[in-house]
Order: sequence, then structure tokens, then C-alpha cells
Amino acid sequence: MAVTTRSLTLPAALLILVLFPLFGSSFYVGLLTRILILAIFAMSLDLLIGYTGLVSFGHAAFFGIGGYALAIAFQDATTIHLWQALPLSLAAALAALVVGWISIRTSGIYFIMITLAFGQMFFYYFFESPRYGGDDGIFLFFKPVLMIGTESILNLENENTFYYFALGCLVTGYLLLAMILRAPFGKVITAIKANEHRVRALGYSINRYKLVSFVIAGTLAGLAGFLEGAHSGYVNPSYMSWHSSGIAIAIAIVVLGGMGTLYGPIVGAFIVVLLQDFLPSLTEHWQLLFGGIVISVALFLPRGATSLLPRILSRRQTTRPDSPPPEDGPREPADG
Amino acid sequence: GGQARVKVGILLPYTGTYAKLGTNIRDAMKLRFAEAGNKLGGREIEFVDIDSEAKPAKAQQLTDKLIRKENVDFLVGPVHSVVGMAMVKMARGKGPITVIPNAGADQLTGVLCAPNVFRTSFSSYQMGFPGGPAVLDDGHKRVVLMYWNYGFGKQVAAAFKKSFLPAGGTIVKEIPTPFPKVDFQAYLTELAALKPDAVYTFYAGGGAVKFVKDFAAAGLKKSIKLYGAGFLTEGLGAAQGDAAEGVRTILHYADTLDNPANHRFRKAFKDATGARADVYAVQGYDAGELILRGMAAVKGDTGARAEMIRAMESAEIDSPRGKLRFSKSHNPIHDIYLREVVQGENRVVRVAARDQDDPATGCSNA
Amino acid sequence: MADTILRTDHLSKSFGGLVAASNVSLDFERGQVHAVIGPNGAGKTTLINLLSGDLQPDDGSILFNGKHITHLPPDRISQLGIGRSYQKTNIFNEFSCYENCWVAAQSRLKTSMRFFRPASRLKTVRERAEKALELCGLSRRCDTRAAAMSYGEQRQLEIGMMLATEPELLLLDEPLAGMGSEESRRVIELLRRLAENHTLILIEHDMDAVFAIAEKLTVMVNGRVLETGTVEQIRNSRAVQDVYLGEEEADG
Amino acid sequence: MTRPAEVPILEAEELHTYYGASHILHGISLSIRTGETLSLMGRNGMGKTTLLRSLLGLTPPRRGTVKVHGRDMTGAPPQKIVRRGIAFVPEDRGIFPNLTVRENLVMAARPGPTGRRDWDLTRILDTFPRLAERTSNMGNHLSGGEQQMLTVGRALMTNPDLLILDEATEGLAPLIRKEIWSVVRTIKQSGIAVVIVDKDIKSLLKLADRNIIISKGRIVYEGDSADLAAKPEIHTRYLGV
Amino acid sequence: MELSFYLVQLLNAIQYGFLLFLVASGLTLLFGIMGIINLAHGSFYMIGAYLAYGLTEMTGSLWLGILLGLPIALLVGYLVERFAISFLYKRDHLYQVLLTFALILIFNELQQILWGTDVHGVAIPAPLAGSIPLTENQSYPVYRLFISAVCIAIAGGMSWVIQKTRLGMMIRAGASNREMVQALGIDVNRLFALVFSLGVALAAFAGMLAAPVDSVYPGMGENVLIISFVVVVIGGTGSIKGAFIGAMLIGLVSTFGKVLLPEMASIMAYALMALILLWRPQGLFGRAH
Ligand SMILES: Nc1ncnc2c1ncn2[C@@H]1O[C@H](COP(=O)(O)OP(=O)(O)OP(=O)(O)O)[C@@H](O)[C@H]1O
Ligand SMILES: Nc1ncnc2c1ncn2[C@@H]1O[C@H](COP(=O)(O)OP(=O)(O)OP(=O)(O)O)[C@@H](O)[C@H]1O
Ligand SMILES: [Mg+2]
Ligand SMILES: [Mg+2]
Repeated sequence: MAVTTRSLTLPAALLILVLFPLFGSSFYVGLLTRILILAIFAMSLDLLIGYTGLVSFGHAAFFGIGGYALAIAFQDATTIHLWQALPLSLAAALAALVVGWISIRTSGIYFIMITLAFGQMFFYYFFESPRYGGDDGIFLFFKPVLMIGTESILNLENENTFYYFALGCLVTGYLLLAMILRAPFGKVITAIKANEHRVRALGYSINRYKLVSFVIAGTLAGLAGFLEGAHSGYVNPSYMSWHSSGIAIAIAIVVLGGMGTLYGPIVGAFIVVLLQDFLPSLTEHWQLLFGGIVISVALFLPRGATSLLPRILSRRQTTRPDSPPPEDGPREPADG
Repeated sequence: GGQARVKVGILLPYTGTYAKLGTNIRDAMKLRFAEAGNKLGGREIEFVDIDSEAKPAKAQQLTDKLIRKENVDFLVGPVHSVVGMAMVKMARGKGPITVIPNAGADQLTGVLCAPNVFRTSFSSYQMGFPGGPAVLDDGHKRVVLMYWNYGFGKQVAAAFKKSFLPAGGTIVKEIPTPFPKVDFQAYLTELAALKPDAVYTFYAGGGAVKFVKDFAAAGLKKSIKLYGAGFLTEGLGAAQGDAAEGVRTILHYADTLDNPANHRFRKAFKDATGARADVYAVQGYDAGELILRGMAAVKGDTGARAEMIRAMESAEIDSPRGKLRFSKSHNPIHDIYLREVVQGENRVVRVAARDQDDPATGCSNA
Repeated sequence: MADTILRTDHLSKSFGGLVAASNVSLDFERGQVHAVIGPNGAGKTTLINLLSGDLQPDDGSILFNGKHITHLPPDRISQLGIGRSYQKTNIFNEFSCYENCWVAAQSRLKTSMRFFRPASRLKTVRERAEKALELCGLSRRCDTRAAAMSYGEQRQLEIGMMLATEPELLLLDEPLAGMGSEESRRVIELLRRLAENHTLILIEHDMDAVFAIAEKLTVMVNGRVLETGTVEQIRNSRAVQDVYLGEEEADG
Repeated sequence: MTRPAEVPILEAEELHTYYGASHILHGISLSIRTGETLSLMGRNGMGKTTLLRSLLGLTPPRRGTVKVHGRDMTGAPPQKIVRRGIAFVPEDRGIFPNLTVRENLVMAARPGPTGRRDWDLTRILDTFPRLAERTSNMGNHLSGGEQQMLTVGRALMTNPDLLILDEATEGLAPLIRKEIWSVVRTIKQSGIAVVIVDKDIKSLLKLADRNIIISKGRIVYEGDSADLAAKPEIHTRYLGV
Repeated sequence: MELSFYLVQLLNAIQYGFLLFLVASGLTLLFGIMGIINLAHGSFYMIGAYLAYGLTEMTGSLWLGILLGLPIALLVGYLVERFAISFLYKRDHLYQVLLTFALILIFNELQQILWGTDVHGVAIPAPLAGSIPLTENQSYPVYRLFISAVCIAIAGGMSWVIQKTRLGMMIRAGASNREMVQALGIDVNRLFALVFSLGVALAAFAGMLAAPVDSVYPGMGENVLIISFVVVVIGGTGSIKGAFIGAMLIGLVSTFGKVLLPEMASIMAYALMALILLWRPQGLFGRAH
């Protein structure tokens, strides 16, 4: 049942996204690009919190590092070659390797806090460092291009091209994660989330799995940050702050959309960005509304907004026995 | 008439630490428009008002919305420098005519300057440079610099040194403190041990209140004279109380400025909003005036962009702050006052710098 | 000369001032069922924890198949072929029975750092998991969420998971606790069968079971080994009756 | 007994309990009289624990009524039901790992509903000397058996009229198990009613006044120990012995 | 610099430590003891400060303001617990993160609607307004010393209630196993509502006491939020002694950090936390599982 829902909904959604630039205005294409980028970031966070059980409050740092790597390397450049620039998001992988290696020694609340500490340290480093523009950040005046010889194949200066590039990154990321989660590796990390101690006793060296998961997520976050930096032509440390746009919102996106599913964070990104775009037009005190919505979802839709979809679609088949209450958000295994 | 309405996009913070600034700027600008009959060059006005939340990360998205979705003719904002840079980067050149009513980063009328970008407030430079002579003229030679360690604070400090050192002053020590932290106790002890003649500071808002109070509570007022960029005491009288008495600051405005424009403005603002006018309101008010001038010059024809810009950059405004003109880089040229808090009021001691300009480093405006 | 699979040498562990295991030197012979009994708090679980790497000894050493495994982490020890079940049920509550065993079975792959092939295609793992389920008697409950099973069934699953790792040496910490008589009988039967080609170290308070399947017994008291011997010897030992069995059990 | 023996301590009628959609108890009725010892038997997964949890309101039944001392308590929160004189030893023990042994005991202390204070810290520690040696251990730093003693002790600290033991002797050494049985006997003699789930049928039969066997959420047998002892076919059929 | 300078800095450090503990005390209860990840802690602190401001303006006395403000804070806490938090005890921590994050947004807006966006100050009550001379040109405000005294009282009181009283035992028990506490006849719902309200009141109380030294402004809560978490985590959750020592350590490290390693001042507390967690992954006085 869930399979049919997913197998229909996903391609349909993808089709709409692919066709969108043909109809949407350039502003909305830009807005959607932002959403896609945020969705990549949220998805990477979900790999940690929804699948591996590592609640990282420092994840936004890797997003920021992805952007900064691009900005620092091409600060004064007049053309940014994509094939030179893209590998820079690996800077985030490196940072994730170091931070992860240290952090996974702790667990639970302490893990949350040690990652927060690293996040804050990165934030302050960039905020106060005179080298990288401090709190002013760094501007980029060009967008990456992909050239073969002198022929430009992919020029991200074009809004629609950028959009498709971001969409491509999202889809690739999605497929990659979906594959990983079905593979033996995915089985291990989901088990780690469920009962770390037992996994260890079964003979897995859990720290390695956690670390690899942390690095994969960090890399993907770095890619998202890279895209954001390239898209807006501007990076600044507030991307890394835990509160203003960074981690708290990202967690909201993941949980609102549906933690422990790959499409949840994507839907969540749409919901959150569109709400933030729309609500302010209703009232000056729109955060009241936004907060209210977030609270309602947290209380009444514990599996996130995407859990509504199958419920609506399955109304016809009312005989299906409900699975037990979702107290701890039990997940569908990656493959049934 | 049958003409379409002029769209004025406003991007100001209405939530968070800067909310007060945002509302005052907006209210004063709307007051100016109202005084002019709510018409720009004969056309009705439509406002598109967006809360910037003072969040740099959102600045581009919101600016984008005003420019590409709403197609505004004028863009007014923001308060926060970093938001300003993200905004100006998008608007400069082909974007709408942009008026910055507060953000002070030097770059906005420096490297990022553009024909269509104006500022009615100040540059950080103007908050530091006139401070040097002011402190020296009061007879203080050995000075400690204390400021929040972020873009704006650093620029103010650098500008201060630029005038202070050549004129024979000594910087005993520079103490940048983490932004936006407000625990100053350790630094004050250090300050006490350094025993300078005076301290020149940059703090604003809650941090300014805390700093002034802690400074007084540590008993330092007796031996060290406290100076700062105007925001140290601006609009904070009630919160700071006695602690602020005697603190001297420089700013391009003072509530008690004795000129007709100021008296008129303060009363009108009070009547319209019920709130006391402050420097931010003045900047908003002047932003309104500047837009009015431009639109008047082209009689509402927003297509005549070059002409409008020419009119705006040559505008001479009789502002509540005194005379206001614009430099080539579209930064204000205005008097900077040395003020002292007396009985909770920022009273003008003297003019610290006449027609203070800004070097506009890196600006390519012809 | 008996073939020793596991040997502990002056193994000691204390918690603060409390000595939970003190100078434990034991030989476990290959293919034998060796039960460790003793009053509550005697240090039996502590001993198992030391053997499985869940606890690090303060002193002494452990040899498995002649190799030092002292201070190895639990995952390495498991990989060497030592499996354990826990006294306090320790399973993946939100997984189905089958998935529980699957994860256990998969641990025997050379590495699970495999990212590309769907796990479900791994035939060996599947077979191993299914066999484990069958052995522990939960085939029927294959798709039931572990948390939705009764306590006794969870205990069975606990054993099933251990079996799925195909260990050579089994450390069983009260496998029968919480099982009804029928399940107990079935598990005893299972253990007997496993004993044919495995080595078992069994902790159990159910004396009927212990006497039924154990070939050798060690009695621990206050962290020390009180006596080691055959079932007959232990059963008739005065000291053991005093500290552990009481009268009735000894003659029943 | 001063109370009229007619009013049972606990009375359940037609209990139907579900976990989500799965129907576990199918109309169970039973009553426990003052001072009575009742054993509850059945194979794994037949619903014994569920029945106990339903009686206590921990897993409220969807249909049926529960009365305590004659008062209808259906749907009341567990603490209300328990406060009328019931103590519960759950099968997973429910030790508080972050409290010391002493604290685990003291936090539960309370006089019985009639103000009786038969059990206090001293008496518990006398009964379980092993615990007395461990009073400042944290709850999770106890051996399995010690934890078991602690749960029984903690239940007694509430001076109940009715003590419910769900597999209370699980994981106990034979000597201690005997110890517990003799404690239960003492409890029984002091007029406290006891409901026991245990797999040690021999001991149960010796102790219980009445036995109930549950299979698939239904009561399939009820009778006194002599009767049950005389019916080996029931044993094989429902208990697997 | 001479010795007296370092002595005064030591005094600053200790005093800052006290202040930090005071500010974090509410979180110590809600996060440390009850295990709720309460991101709205800063908001409760802010509410306290604004209550102190508003009620002092009204009554003319900070003491009266506090007296009137505490019941209001208790009520706020009670309502938040009843209508939101109480649904989440059995859920994953992330829902608490989400919910309390939303509370930040809501309280910020409410603060703005109720009190506007000005920066306010609260006068130090007259008897405590003086200062004591320390060095030739620096003196020490009496009110800060008073705050230190209050902080010690709170630390002692909390530690006594949590460690020594049955109420404290029940709270700790409830944090680890709600159902069992219920099965022992204790009304967990009421207990938790009570404790949560107390935690909120404590956070607000800190805001009230700090209002005269801090100032009262929008967004002030965000400045204390993270550092409060750092305090609790360094000490190890569940331990009041730990939180106290954690606060002292941060006081010391950040005060002397500011003097000796000024470039690192902003990351000092985080670096300290990371180091401590590396050395003891469960905090200084936390218990490993
Ligand atoms: N982490 C710990 N900290 C302190 N003491 C502990 C810890 N773990 C166990 N103990 C103590 O060590 C002793 C031995 O415990 P162990 O669990 O090995 O007993 P056991 O023989 O398995 O008993 P049982 O048959 O009751 O399970 C017990 O007295 C227990 O209280
Ligand atoms: N939380 C739960 N969710 C769903 N089903 C459950 C849950 N707990 C128990 N069950 C089911 O209810 C049935 C009865 O379980 P219960 O625990 O009452 O059995 P029991 O007789 O106590 O068994 P045991 O002797 O093994 O403890 C079992 O089939 C079990 O699978
Ligand atoms: Mg044990
Ligand atoms: Mg049971």
C-alpha cells in the first residue's frame, strides 16, 4: 500500500518539478531553487537524526563550510569552473570527518551538545575572522559554469539552468541515500538508532558506521551549502548559527515533513519555506502563526506532514488495521 | 489620475532586537509621505512591507521577492548592515532605486556603491572619525578603544584611529569584545587597571545599556571619561538612568537640536505615532524626503531614472538633523555633534565635525 | 589433555569498593556445556560481561582459542565467534522479529560497509536469519514487531539473535528467565542440540534445566569461584547447598 | 477480618483489552477477596501481564469494569487505583536506575489505605539482607536478582492490601526464591491478598487458594489447588507441563 | 599586571559563575533533572525580566514585582506543561526541540505585543544600590554580591530538594520511568506539571533578579540559552552539584580567557565543553549508563 502511494506520488511530484520553469515566473523558479537546496540539506540531516539516531546540532556548520569553501576559493575569480568548484564541497566532508571522529565518542544529549559546541566554534571562527569577511561574509559576483574547451555546456548564471542543476543534485542525493539505506550499511545504521549497544554486541564496530554516516551527511550538507553560496552569490556566518536559519529550522523541516523518510524532509522544506513566504503577508506577528503551526504538527502529527498523505489515499481501504501508535516514530524499514 | 501606483518596498526588521528601529524608520517615512499628501510625483503610493527579521540568511530571498515578484519602484531598507549588503548586491545597478535608512557598513557606499543606491543615515566611518578630535579637544590623550567585535564595531574603531593617532593621541589598548555578548565585567577590570584618560566605545541597544550601567557600577566614571558612537546613549535614557549622566557621544542628530525643522518633526512624529522621535525616525523621514524629491523632479515618471537619480544626488535637505547633502557615493554629508547626557537628555555640546563626508573607499560612482 | 576453548586467568573486576569478580581462573572445554551458578549478586553476569568485552577487567587475562582477547572491545570479541544473550532483554523493539535476526546475521558479512547492493539480495544472510528464527521458535512471529510480543517471546528472540551470529562459543545469561514451562522445555531442547557442536557457558537459576544439560558446573559466591565440578559433585556438595541450593533442590 | 467478606478487593467484569488493533483480552471476569491468594497461569503471551495492567489502569480496558473495594474505578488513572491499596511488581522490574536502593524504597513509602504501616525500610532490609548491603548502590548497579528483591521490597513499602507479583521470582537463586515464597506466605498470613504470576507451578499450587488459567485472553480454568493438582490434563493442555 | 588585578578578575570569575548558575538553574531542573530539551529556557528568562520591568514600573518596587511575577511565571509554566509539553514525554527528544523552538517564536512575538520593542532598565533597589571600593579606581556593586548570595541559596535549596527529599526522589524516578512511578500510586502528571512550573518560575526568577544588572530587551533570552545548556552539560545532566561546578568553571575559563586569550573569548565556553566531554563523555558528574 505504502509502496503504491510512493511509487505514484514521487514520479508525479518530480514531473511537476521538472515542468515548473516552463510555467512559473523567474521569481518562483528562484524560490524553488532555494527550497530544493534546503531540501538537500534537510535530507542530509535526516540521515543523521532520522536514520542513524545522531542528533547533530552542529550540522549547519557543514552547510556553511560548503559555501565558504566556494567563496574563499573563488573570491577574486572572474569565472568559476564547475569542475573545479564542485569538489570544494568536500571541504565539508573533511570537517565532518574531524568533528565526527571526536563527537561520536559521546552519545545522547551529550552528542547534541558537543556538536552544538563545534557548530558554535565554526560560527565564531568565521564571524570573527578578519580573513574571511567576518560577519559581513563574502560576495561572489559570478556563478559557476561548466566548460569544455571554450564551449560552455552548463551556465548556472541562467536561473532555469541553476534550477535544473539543483533539482539534479537533489534527485541524485535522494537516489544515493535510498540505495545506501537499502544496502547492508543502511541496515546497520538504522539498527544503531534502535539499539546501539546491541549492535555493538552483535559484532559491529559502531563508531565506524556512525562516522561514515556523519561524513556522508556532512558532505551532502556541504553540497547544499555550496549550491546556496553559488546561487545567492553570497556566504555569511549566519548560515552556521544554530538558531537564525541554521539548525533549528532544519530540524523543524525534517520533523515537520516526516523524520526517518527521505521524502519527508523535501516536503518539509516546501512547507517551511512557503509558510515563511506566505505568513508574513497575513500579519506583522506572523511568527505567532508559524509557531502555532509548528506546535500543532509536533503535537498532533508526530510522523510529520507526509504521514497525512497515505492516510488520505488509503481512506478507501478502511479495513487496513492501523499499526500501533507512533509514540517513538517507528519507521518503515528501508525495504520491506 | 489614471497612472499606476508607485510601489515602495520596505525591508525592515519588525521582530527581534532591531524591531524598534524598523518601526520608527517606517513610521517616519510614512509620516513624510503623508505630509506630502500621500503622493509621489502625483501618483498614489502602494507599500509592500516585509519583515527582514534582521536575518542575513533570509535577506536575499526577501529582496528577491520585492524586486522580482513585487516589482517595486523604490526599495527602502534595511537596518542591519549585513542584510544591507545582501540587499544592495541584488539591487545595485538594474534594481529599483534603493534608499538605506540605517545600515552603516562602509561598503554600502564604498565598494558596493551604485548610482541607484542612496543612504540617508551614516557610514561607520562617520561614527568613528569625528570622535578622535572630539576626545582630544576635551583634553584626553590616552584612550582605550572598546567595541563589539563585528564588522560595524571594527569599522568605527578603525575610523577613530585614523583621526586620533595623527593628531597626537595614544591608543593604550584595543579591546574588542565578543558580539553580541553583554558580560563586560572582566573587561572593565582590565580597563580600570589600564587607567586611561578616556575610553571610546561602540555598543548599541541592550549591550549599550548594560555597558553604561556596568561602567558606572564599577565606579569608573570618576576616573575615566566615557565616549562612544551615538548609539551608546541614543534612545536609551530611561533604561540607563543616572548611569548615563555625563557620557559623551557623537552623532549626526540630537533630540534637543534647536532648529525649526527638528521642532516641527518631533511634534508631528509624536502626534502621528505617539512615540518619541529618535535618530532612526529622522533617517526614515529623510528617506521619505529624498524619494519625494526624486519623484517630484520627474513628475512621477519612474522611467526617467537618470534624471531622478541626478535630482536625488543633488538634493539639499533641510533635515531635522540640520543640513543634509549627498556625496558622489550617495552617502550623507552632514554635521556631527558632540553630545552629553544631562538629566537623561542627549544635549549638544558642540559640533564635532562640520559637513562630515565619507571617503567612500572603492566606490566607482562617477 | 582436554581441549580448552576459553581460559580465564586471575580475572578480577571491582565496582568502587565492591569486588564483583575476584581472581576467577576457569577453563572451559570445547564442546561442553559449562554452567555457572551462584546466589544473586555472585558475579556471574559480571563474569559474562568480562568475557564478552562489555566490561574491562581490572586484572587478569582471557584466552580464547589460545589467543589473548583481554581488553578487546565487544564487537571484536563477537567477530571472533563468541555470542552472548543478555539477562535483561536487549533487542530492537521497533524492528520485526525477522529484522532483528537479520541485523544479527548480517554482522557475519566480511564488512557491512556496503553501500550499493540492496541487503535483501544477500541470500546467505537471509538464510541465516531464517534459520535462527526457526531455531528459537519464532518463525510464526516473523513479521511481528518485537515490542508487541510477550516477554517470554522476547526472551526467545534474544537467543535467536545470538544464534544468527553463528557463534562458536555461546554465553547465555539466564536464557530461561521469563519463559513458561513449555518454552523452557523447548529452549532446553534447543540448547541440548546446540551443545552437540557448540560450547555453551550457561548461567541459570533454573536448577532442573542446569542439571539436565550441564556437563560441568562452577559455583560462584561473592565474586569468587567456590567450586567447580561435575553435576554430581556439585549437587552433593555441602557448601553449595548452604549458599545456593538449599535443602529441597538438593534432594529433588 | 473485619471487612465484610462479600466485598472483594478487586473485581473485574468482562474486560476487553487491545493493543492498537489487536484484541488481547476477550472478556475476562474475576474477583479477588480479602486475604485471598490467587495464582494466574498460562503460557507465554496469553495475556497474563495484560490482564494485570488492565486491572491497574496501566493499559485501560476498552470494555468492561474494574472495581476496587466495591468502588467503580474503570478508566481511573493508575495512581488512583493503586492508592486504594494495591502494589504491583512488574515483570520488567521497573527499578529506577538513577536512584539508590534506599531511595528506590523510600520514595514509594506510604501507609496502607487503612493507615497500616507494617512494612518500613528497616523491615524490608531485614527481609532482604542482600539489599541492606547495597543501600547506596544505584538501581542499575545491581545484579538481576538484587533488582528483583528491590522491586518486591518497594512494592511492600506501600503497605498494600493486595500485592500483585508478575514473575517476581524470575532470575532469583533457589534460596532467595524460597525466601520470596516465604515472604509471600508471611504476607498472606497478615491478611494481604496476593495475585501471583509465576512459572514455578509447584510452589504456586502450595500457596494459592485459587488458580486461574488464561489462554488466548480467556479464562479457561478456575479452581482450587487441590482440584488443579488432580487434573494433569489441564497442565499439559494449557501450561505445557 | 599586578596581583590585585588577578584577584579582582578571580572575583569577577566567581561572581560570573554564580550568575551563570542562577541563569541556568531553571534549565538544570527541566533539562538536567527532568530530561526535557527546553530551548524556550531563554524565553522564560526573558519573560521574567519583562515581568520584573513591568511590575516594578507598576508597583514601584522590584521586590513587589518579583512577588507578583512569580505566580504569573508559575502559571505560564503550568499552562505550557499542560497544553504542550505533557504530550511529549514519551516521544523522541526531537519533538521537544521542535516544540520549544516554536515557543521561542511565540514568546518573542507575545513579548513584542505586550511590551513593545524598547530597551528597558530596572533600577537596583535602594538598599542594594551601593558599591564597595575594590582598587583605587574600581568598586564592586553590592547588588552583584547579593545575587551571588541568592545563587548559593538556590543551589543549596535545589540540591537539598532533589537529593534529599522524597519529592526529589519522585521527580528523579519520574524522569526515568513515568509508568512505574504511577504504578506506585504517585500522580505523575501533577508532579511533572508542578516541577515544570517550578523550572519555569526559576528561569523567570533568574530573569527578574538579573533585570537590574542586565537590561531588558527583545531577544535577550537567546543570549543566555546556549550558555545555560553548556553549564548543565559540563556538569553532567542530573547533577545539581555538577551544574554548579560547571557554572564556576565557565566563569573562570571565560573570565581569564577574556584577559589572557582575547581572540578566543567567544569560543572559550564551547571549547571547554568539548574538552570535558571528550574526557568524560557524560559530563563531570553525570552517570554513564
Ligand atoms: N555497574 C556496577 N556498579 C556497582 N556495582 C555493580 C555494578 N554491576 C554489578 N554490581 C554489583 O556486583 C555484584 C555482582 O553482580 P552480577 O550482576 O555479576 O551478579 P549475578 O551473579 O549475575 O547475579 P544475578 O544472579 O542476580 O543476576 C552485585 O552485587 C551487584 O550489585
Ligand atoms: N505493547 C504491546 N503492543 C502490542 N501487542 C502487545 C504489547 N504487549 C503485549 N502484546 C501482545 O499481547 C499478548 C499478551 O501479552 P502479555 O504480555 O500479556 O502475555 P503474558 O501472558 O504476560 O506472557 P509472558 O508470560 O510471556 O509474560 C501477546 O501476544 C503480545 O504479543
Ligand atoms: Mg546476573
Ligand atoms: Mg507477562
